[in-house]
Amino acid sequence: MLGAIGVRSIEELIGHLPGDAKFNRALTIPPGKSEFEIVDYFKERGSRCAVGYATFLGAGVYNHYRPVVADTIVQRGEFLTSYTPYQAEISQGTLTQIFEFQTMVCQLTGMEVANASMYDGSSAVPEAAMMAVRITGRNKTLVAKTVHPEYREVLATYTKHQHMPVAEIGYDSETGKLDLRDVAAKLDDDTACVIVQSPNFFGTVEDLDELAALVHKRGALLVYVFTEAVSLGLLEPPYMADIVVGELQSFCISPAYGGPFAGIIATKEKFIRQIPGRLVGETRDGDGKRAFCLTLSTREQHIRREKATSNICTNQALIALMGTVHMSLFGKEGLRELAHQNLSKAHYLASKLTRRFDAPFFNEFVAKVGDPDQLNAKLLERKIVGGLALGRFYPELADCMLLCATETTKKEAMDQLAEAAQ
Amino acid sequence: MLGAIGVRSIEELIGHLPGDAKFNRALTIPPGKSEFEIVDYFKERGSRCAVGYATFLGAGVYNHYRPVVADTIVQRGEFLTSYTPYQAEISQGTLTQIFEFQTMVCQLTGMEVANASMYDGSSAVPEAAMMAVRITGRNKTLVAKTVHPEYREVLATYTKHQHMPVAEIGYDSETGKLDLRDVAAKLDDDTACVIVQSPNFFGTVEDLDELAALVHKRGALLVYVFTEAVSLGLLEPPYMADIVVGELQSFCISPAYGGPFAGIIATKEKFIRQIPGRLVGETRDGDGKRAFCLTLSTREQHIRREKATSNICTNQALIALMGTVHMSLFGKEGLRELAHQNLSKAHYLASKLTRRFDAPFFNEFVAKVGDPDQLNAKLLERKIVGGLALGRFYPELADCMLLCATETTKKEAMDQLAEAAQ
Amino acid sequence: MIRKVTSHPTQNESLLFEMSSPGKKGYQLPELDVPAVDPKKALGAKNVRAEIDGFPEVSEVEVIRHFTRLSTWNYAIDLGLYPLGSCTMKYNPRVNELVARTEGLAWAHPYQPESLAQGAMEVIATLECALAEITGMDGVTLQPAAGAHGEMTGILMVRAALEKQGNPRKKVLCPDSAHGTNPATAHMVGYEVVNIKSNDLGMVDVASLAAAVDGDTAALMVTNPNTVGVFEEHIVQVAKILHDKGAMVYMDGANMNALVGVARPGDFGVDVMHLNLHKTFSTPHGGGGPGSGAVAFRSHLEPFAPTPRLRHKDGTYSWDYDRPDSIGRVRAYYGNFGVLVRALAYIMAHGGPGLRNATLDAILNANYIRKGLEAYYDLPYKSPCMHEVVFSDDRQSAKGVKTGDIAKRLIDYGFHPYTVSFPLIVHGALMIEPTETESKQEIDLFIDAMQSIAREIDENPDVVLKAPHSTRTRRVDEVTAARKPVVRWRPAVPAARAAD
Amino acid sequence: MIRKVTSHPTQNESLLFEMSSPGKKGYQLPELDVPAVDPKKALGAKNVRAEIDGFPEVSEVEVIRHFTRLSTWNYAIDLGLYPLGSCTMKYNPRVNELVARTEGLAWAHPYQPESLAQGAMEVIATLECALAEITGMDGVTLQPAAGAHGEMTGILMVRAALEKQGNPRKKVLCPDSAHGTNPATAHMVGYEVVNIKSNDLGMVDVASLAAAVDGDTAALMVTNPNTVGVFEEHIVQVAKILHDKGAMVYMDGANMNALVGVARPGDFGVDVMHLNLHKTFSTPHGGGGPGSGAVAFRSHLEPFAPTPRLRHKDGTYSWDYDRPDSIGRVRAYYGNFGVLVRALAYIMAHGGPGLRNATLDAILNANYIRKGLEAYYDLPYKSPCMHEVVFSDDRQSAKGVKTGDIAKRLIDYGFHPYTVSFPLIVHGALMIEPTETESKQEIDLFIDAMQSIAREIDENPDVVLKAPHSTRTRRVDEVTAARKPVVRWRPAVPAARAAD
Ligand SMILES: Cc1ncc(COP(=O)(O)O)c(C=O)c1O
Ligand SMILES: Cc1ncc(COP(=O)(O)O)c(C=O)c1O
Repeated sequence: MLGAIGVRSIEELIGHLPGDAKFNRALTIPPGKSEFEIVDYFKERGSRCAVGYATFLGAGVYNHYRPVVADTIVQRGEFLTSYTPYQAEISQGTLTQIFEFQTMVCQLTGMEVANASMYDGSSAVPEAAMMAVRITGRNKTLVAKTVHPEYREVLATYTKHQHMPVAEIGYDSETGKLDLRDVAAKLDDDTACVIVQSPNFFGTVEDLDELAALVHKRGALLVYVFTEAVSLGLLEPPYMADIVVGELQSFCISPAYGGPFAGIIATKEKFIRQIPGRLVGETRDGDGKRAFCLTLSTREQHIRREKATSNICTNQALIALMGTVHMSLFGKEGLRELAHQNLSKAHYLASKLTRRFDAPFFNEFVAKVGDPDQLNAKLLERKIVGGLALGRFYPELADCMLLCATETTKKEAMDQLAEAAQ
Repeated sequence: MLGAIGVRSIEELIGHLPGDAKFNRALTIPPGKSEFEIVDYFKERGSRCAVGYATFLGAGVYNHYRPVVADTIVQRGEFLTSYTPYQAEISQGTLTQIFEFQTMVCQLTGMEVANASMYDGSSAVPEAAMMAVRITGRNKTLVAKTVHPEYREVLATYTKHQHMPVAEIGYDSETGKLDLRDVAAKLDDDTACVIVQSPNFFGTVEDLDELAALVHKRGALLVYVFTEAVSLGLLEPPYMADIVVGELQSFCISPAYGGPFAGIIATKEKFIRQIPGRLVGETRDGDGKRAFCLTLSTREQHIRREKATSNICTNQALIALMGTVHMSLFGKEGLRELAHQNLSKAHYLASKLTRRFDAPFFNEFVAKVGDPDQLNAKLLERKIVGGLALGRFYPELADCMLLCATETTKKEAMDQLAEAAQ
Repeated sequence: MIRKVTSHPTQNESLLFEMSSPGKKGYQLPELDVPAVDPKKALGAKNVRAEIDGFPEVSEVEVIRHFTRLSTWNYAIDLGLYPLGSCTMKYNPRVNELVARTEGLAWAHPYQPESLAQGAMEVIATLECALAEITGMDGVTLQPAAGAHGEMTGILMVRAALEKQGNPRKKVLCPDSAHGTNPATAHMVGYEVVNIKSNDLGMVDVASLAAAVDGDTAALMVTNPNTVGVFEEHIVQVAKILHDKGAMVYMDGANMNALVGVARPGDFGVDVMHLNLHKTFSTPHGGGGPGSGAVAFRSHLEPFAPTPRLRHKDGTYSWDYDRPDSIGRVRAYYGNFGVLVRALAYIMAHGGPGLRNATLDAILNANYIRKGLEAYYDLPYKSPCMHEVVFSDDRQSAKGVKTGDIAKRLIDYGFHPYTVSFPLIVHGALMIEPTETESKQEIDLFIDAMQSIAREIDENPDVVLKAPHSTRTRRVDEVTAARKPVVRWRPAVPAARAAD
Repeated sequence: MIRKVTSHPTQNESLLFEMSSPGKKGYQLPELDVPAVDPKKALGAKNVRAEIDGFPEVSEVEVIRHFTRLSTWNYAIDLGLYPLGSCTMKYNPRVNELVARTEGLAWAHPYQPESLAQGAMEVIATLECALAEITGMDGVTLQPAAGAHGEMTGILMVRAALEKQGNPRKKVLCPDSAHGTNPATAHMVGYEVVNIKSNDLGMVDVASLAAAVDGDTAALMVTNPNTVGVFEEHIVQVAKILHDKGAMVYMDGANMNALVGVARPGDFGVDVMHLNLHKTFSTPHGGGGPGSGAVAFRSHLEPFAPTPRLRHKDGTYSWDYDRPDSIGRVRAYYGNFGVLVRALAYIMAHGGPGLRNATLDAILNANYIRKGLEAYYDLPYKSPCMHEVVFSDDRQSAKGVKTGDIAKRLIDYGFHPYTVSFPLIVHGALMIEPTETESKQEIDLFIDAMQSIAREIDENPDVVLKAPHSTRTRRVDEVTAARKPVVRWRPAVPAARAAD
C-alpha cells in the first residue's frame, strides 16, 4: 500500500505534522494485553461490587429481570455494529424497530408522538423544558421538589445560560405529594411549564387532574416525568400532560452503575416540530412499498446548526432496542402483571415498616427508620444493600430511607429487613 | 384451527389412540417455572462445581482459553438453529464452513480427506477400526494400552458383536511408550489395524516410524489417535498413519463435564468411500458457480441402511464450528504459539516433580507422588484440583498421578503444587 | 404469489484459505510466565512439525465477518417455519443457551472429584427422573450422543440381556417404514435385519409380524408414531406377540413429540427406547448436532445399561462403575452434558401440563396442514395423523414434477422444505412436521405457498422444475459432487508443491 | 462489475402490532411469594389504567423471529466496510461485550455504598488516566453521554471559568467546516456563534480568525484534524491568538482516531475537548448509540468540571460532591459506565504501542483510498489527509449525478455509503473514512466499486440515478415522509375508535 501511495514509510504520512504539535514520546500506557487477561481484569473488578447481595435500592434505577432474549437480539451484529440509519435502503431493520419503539412509547404514555430516544431520563427533563419555552414563548420553569434530585440538578445545568429561570415547588409533608397551593402561588404568565414526576421520588403517585387544570388555565404546559417505566403497566397514563419524559432503564436495561440507559420524550402531535432528537417516519419506497426513514431533520443540528431544537446527535438506539424487545416480550398482559408484582411486593414490605407519607405508592416508599446509616450497616452484614438514606437530598428526612421492592425482591429478604428495622 | 380441521376439541385429535395405550393421568413433573427461576436453579447447581479452583486435570479433557468470538459466532441463529444441510441452496453457510473444517482437519493431521465430525474422540476409535476391517477384509485389532482407557472401553463395546477381536499392546515401563516387541509378537495376517495414541495417555510422544513400517509390512493399517489437538500445533503430523481419529475439545470447547465435544476422522483419499458419517463436497450450481453439498451419501444409513459404513446420522456440527473458528483465529502462527506455551508450562511443572517415565512429552506427564489421593486432598484445601490418580486405570501406577498444564495454568499454582508434593 | 420473502444483497465471501495473508492472526495469548522451552530439545527435532501449510492467517475482524457473512446464506428456525418431517424443528429457547454456559457447569471437568461435581450430577439425575416419568420407563441412561447412538445402546442392552438368558438370537425386525439408522444399528450389533411390511393404513401389519416372530427374533425396532405420522394402534398387541416369543420391543423415540404427556411407551409394552433430546426437548440442531440420544428402559434391562450409572445415597451422588453385566461404555465420560442441561431447562420451563399442551399443539398444527393440503396433494395413508403428515407427489409426478422439485420451489416461497423422499414406503414422499412452536400466521403462509406451487405445476411446471430462482446459489449439482469428490480445499498450483 | 454481493431471499415481516393475537405473551414471571394486592385499592381506582391499547401480544419465538428478520435488512460493520466519514466505524471487539456484562459491573447500582463499588470506580479512574495521557490533558470527566453532550459540558466549563474571572463573554467562533453540533452547543450555552471561513487548504484561515478574536470571544471550537480530514497546521499559532485575548480553545475530538499516539491536543494548545469513545475507542454504535463523550481539560478548568469528581486516597475511591465552582451535573449518576468498560478494554487490548499503530494504519488506509480515487473524483483540498479523505461530486454533478446518487449506487456494490454532503464547505461532499480495521482486500473492492461507478456515470448515468436496484427496499421517499409525518403505527379503522 505504501508503494501505491508513493511513500517509503508509514511515518512519512504524518511527516507534515508541525513539529510543535507532534507527540515525540511513547504513551505511558502498558503494552497490549491478551483477551483473557482483560476478562480476568474486569472479573476481579466486578467481584468487588456487591455480587450476591439482595438490594432495596431504587431511586431512579431499578432491579428487574432481564429476559435472555433481549441480550440475544442486541448482540446480533446487524444491530450492534450499524450506525444511525442515514441510508434507509440498508437500514430498514433499525428504522422499523425505532418506529415500533416510538409507537410503544406513545401507547405506554398516552401521547401522540415520541422520538427515537434521549440520553437518559435526567437529560430529557431540560430538553422538555426547552421545548416548552419554544412552544409557549415564555421562559420560566416550575419543577416539583419531588422530581428526582439529580434530574433537577441537570435541569439547572442546562437552563442556567438560556435565560430560563427555574423555581421549585414544595411537597405536602403528610402525603409527599407536590403542594398545589405552592404551584398556584408561583405559576404566572411567564411560566412555560410545570414539571412533575409520578410516581415521584418518594414513590408517591401524584394527582394530576387538578394540577393540569391549574397549569393549563394559565397557558403553561404540564411536563410529566417518570423514572420507573414499569409503573405505567398499571398507572393511568398522563393524557393530560403536554410533554412526557422518562427513563426506560426498568425495561431490560441493567443498572450498570448508572448507564447507559435510555430516555424518552413524547408529546402531542401538534408539537412534533419542536421535539428534539431523531424521529423515524413512515413513507414509501420506489416500488410504493411501506418503508421508514429518519424525518423532520430540519429540526436537527446538522441542518439547523445553532437554531436546532437541540444539539443531540447520537442517542441511545441500542438501549432503546432492548426496551422495545422488553415491551414486545411482556406485551399487554405481561407488563400489567409485572407492574402488579412490583406493587404487591412493595406493599408487603411497607406493611412491615413505618411509612413516612400517607399516600398511594407503586414500588417505592419512604420509611421512617431512625438512623438509616445504622440500619444499612446492619443489613450489609446480612449481604443486603438497604435503602437510600434521604438526608443526602432532603435534610428534613434525615431519619428516613427510600425503599424499593420489585418482582426480583424475595420475601425472605424483605422479612430480614423488617426484622433488622425493629 | 379446530373448526377448519372439523373437530370440536383438541383432545378429539387423539381420540383414536387405543385406550390401553393412552396415558390417563398428569405427569408428576411440577408446573412450568419462569426463566429466572430456571437461571437461578442452574446457577446454584453450578456453584457446587469447583468454581474458582485451579486445575491440573487433563486426561482427554483440557482447560484452554476460549476466544469470545467463537461463542459470538455459534450463537448466530443461522448456525445455531439450522438442521443438517440437506437443502444446499439455503445451507451454503453451514456447508462452506464444514468444507473449511474438513480442510483444516486435513492440514492439521497431514491426511488427505476428513469428514464433517464424529460424536467424540472415543467413538471415533471403533469407527476407525470398523473402517480398517472394511478396507483390509481382516478382523483383528491391536490397541495400545496407552490409548485413553475410556476410549478402549468404547472400542470393546462397539466391536464385541462384529466379530472383531481386540488385543492390547503393553507399554515400556521405562519410557511409557508402546512396546514394539509386543506389537511384533501379536501382529499377524488377520490384523486389520494397530491403534496408537500420541501424545499417549501418559503424555508421552510415541515414535511412529518403526511402528508404521512394522504394521504396513504386515499389510495392516495404522490408526493414530489424539486427545490433545493442540499438540498438533508443534508435533509432526502422522503422515505415516492410514486413519487418524481424535478429539477437538481443546479447540474452543468447554469441558462441560465431558461433552458435547467433537470427534474427527481423517484418512487417505483412496479410502474415502469407507469413511463413516457426513462429507461435504465441492460442486457447481446452476449458474456454474462454486457451491458445496453433502456428498457420497450412498455410504450412509439413510440410503444403505444395514449395509451403511456406520449408523451415525446427527454428528457434532455446531461444536465442529467452534473448532473451525478456533483454528481460524489462531491460525498458522497462533496454534504453534499456543502449543509452545503448553509445552513450556508442562515442562516447568515437570522440572519441579519426579517424572515416572523418561520420554518426550507435550503438556501432560506422569508424576510419582507416593499417595496421589493424599496429595489431591491437600491441594483441594488450597482450591487446587490436582492430577488424575492413575491407580484407577493402571494398578501398577497406583503411586502416580497424571498432571496437565496448559497456557491457562499459572506459575503460582504450579509452584504451590510442587511445594505440596514435597 | 410469493408473500414471504424479498431479495436483498448478501455479501459474497471466499474461503478463509483464499484470504489469508502471511503473519496475520486473530488472537493474542498472555505472556509466558515460565521459561520458554525449545521444542526441538523437548520433543526431539524429528517430532517437531514444519508450519502448517495453507492453514488460515486472518485477523479477528476477518473471522467475525467471514462467519457472519456465511451465516446469512443459511435458513434457520430463527428465520421461519422449518417443517422437516421427523426432525422436530421447534423453537430453541435462548435461556437454555444461557444456562448451559453457567460457569460451574460449563467448566466442570469429568474427572474432578465427585464432591466438587454434585451440582452437575444432580442435573443428570433430575433429567433421568423426568425422562423416566415421561416415557413410563424405569431407568434412563444419558450417555449416548445422538439417536443412532441411543439405538445402538438399546439394542446392545437387548442383546446382553438375551445372552445372559443363554441365547442372543439372530434377527431384529424393522418395519419397511423404519429410519435408516434402525437397520444400520441392528447390523452393528451383529443382528440380521428382517423387514416387516406395513399395511395400507401405514401401520405394522400384525399378521406378517406374527408370522415373522420366532425363537430367533431378538427384537422389533418400531417407531411410534411411525414415520408416516401414524400411531401404531395395535402396539399393545404387537408387543405381546414379541414378548410371547421371548423377544423385546425397541422403540425409536424420534417422534416422541407426538406422545409426551399423552401416551407412554412404558405403558404400551416397550422394553427400551431412545429419545432425541435435540428434537422433542428443543436442544438446538446446530446444523447437524450436537444431540443426545437418551435411552429409557424397563427394570429388567437395568443391569445391562452402560457404565457408569449415577447413584444417589444419603444426599450425595456418585458414579457406580461396578457393573458386571453392563454392555460397557458407548462413549467416554457421561454423555453430552451441555445438551442435557438445555433439555432439563426446557422441561422445567414447560412443566408437566405445559409439555402435554405442547404435544397437543404439535398434533393440531400437523392436522391443520393436512386439512389445508389434502385437496392438492395425494395422501397415501388416510389414518389420523399425529405430529406430522406425509403426502406423496403422485399427482404432481404425473406432470413430471417430483417431491424434490416442489421442495426447491418452496425455497423461493421463503420456506425451508419438508423432508424429501422419506419414508421409503411412500413413493415421492413429502413429510411435513410443523411442531407446536409455529404460529397460525406462519402455517397459513406455508399452506398458501404449497397450494400455490400445486397450481404452478398445473399451469407452468417449468418454474417448479427449475427452482429455486431467488437464492444466491442456484440448484446444486449433487451428481458431479459425488462422481469425483472434492472434500477439501487445496492451494492453487504454485503453492501446490508445498501442499501437505 | 459487482463482485461483492449476490441477492438472496430475506424474510418479510410486518410490524409487531399487526401480528398480535389476544392473550399471547412472550414471557413468564415467577409466582408471587407475597399476597397479591388489589391495584384499585392500593392506587385508587382512578389511577389504574385500562389495558394498553394496541400494545404487542406475541410469543417468544415471534419476538426472536421478528427482530432476527429485521436485523437481516441492516448493513453493519460485521458485514463489511462502513466508510462513514467522521463516524470512525471500526471493528467493535466482541470481548468488550463480554466484559461489559461482568456481573458485578453490569449490576452495580449507582447508589450502592462506595465500599461496594470500588471495582467500578477503579475502572472509571483507570480510564480517566488513560484518556488524560492520550490527550495530553490534566483531567477527564466521563459523565457526558455522547459527543454533543461533551461539547456542552466543555463549553459550560469555559463559560464558568470566564464568569469566575468576571466576564463570560459573548461569542464562540466556529469554522464553517464545523459539525452542526458545535454551533448548536454554543447556542445552548448562551453564546452567539460566529462562523470563521476556511482557507483553500481546508484549514482555519489564520488571518480572518485573528480578525474575529476580541475581548468578547469566549472560545474557538475547532475540530482537528478538521472535517475535511486535514490537520490544522497552524493550530499552535491559532491557540496562541485565542489565549492572547484571554479566550480558550475547545477541540472537537471526533477525529481523534487520527491523532492517538501521534499528537496530543494538550501539547498544541487546546484547553478542553471531547472524545467520542464510540468512535475512536471502538464502542459499538448500535444503530445510533449509546456513546460516551468524555471531556478532557487542562488543570485551570478542573474546578468547573461536572459534579461529582472521582477521588483516590489511601487506596480507596470516593465521589467528591463538594464542588462549589462546578457547572453541576450534565446527567444523573456517573456517565455511560457500560460504554466506559468497553473503551477501557479496547485501550488495554491495544496498549500504548498498539494505539499508535492503529492511528497510523487508519491514516494509511485513508491515503490509499485517496490515491485510488483521485483520478476519478474531484479532490477539493490537496492538503495531505489524515484518517479520512473528502472528495466532491464536481465532475459527476456535471452529468447530473450527485454525491447522494453515488452513495445509493454504492449500496448495489455491497458497501455502506460514505458520509454524504458533509462538511458543508465542500459542495457535494463524499467523505470517506475507512478506519484501521479494514483489510487491503476490502478496501481494494471499495476502490474498485467507486471507480466502476465513476465509469457508469460516464456511460450510463441512469443506472446510478435510479440506484439502489438490488435492495429489498428501493430508494425511499424522504420528502413525503417529512411533509405529513407519520411517526407511529395506528390500528386500522375498526380498532381506531379504541385507539388512545
Ligand atoms: C425416525 C428417526 N430415527 C432415528 C434418527 C436418528 O437420530 P440422530 O440423527 O440423532 O442419530 C432420526 C433422526 O434423523 C429419525 O428421524
Ligand atoms: C465532527 C463531529 N463532532 C461531533 C459529533 C457529535 O458526536 P455525537 O454524535 O456522539 O453526539 C460528531 C458525530 O457525529 C462528529 O462527527
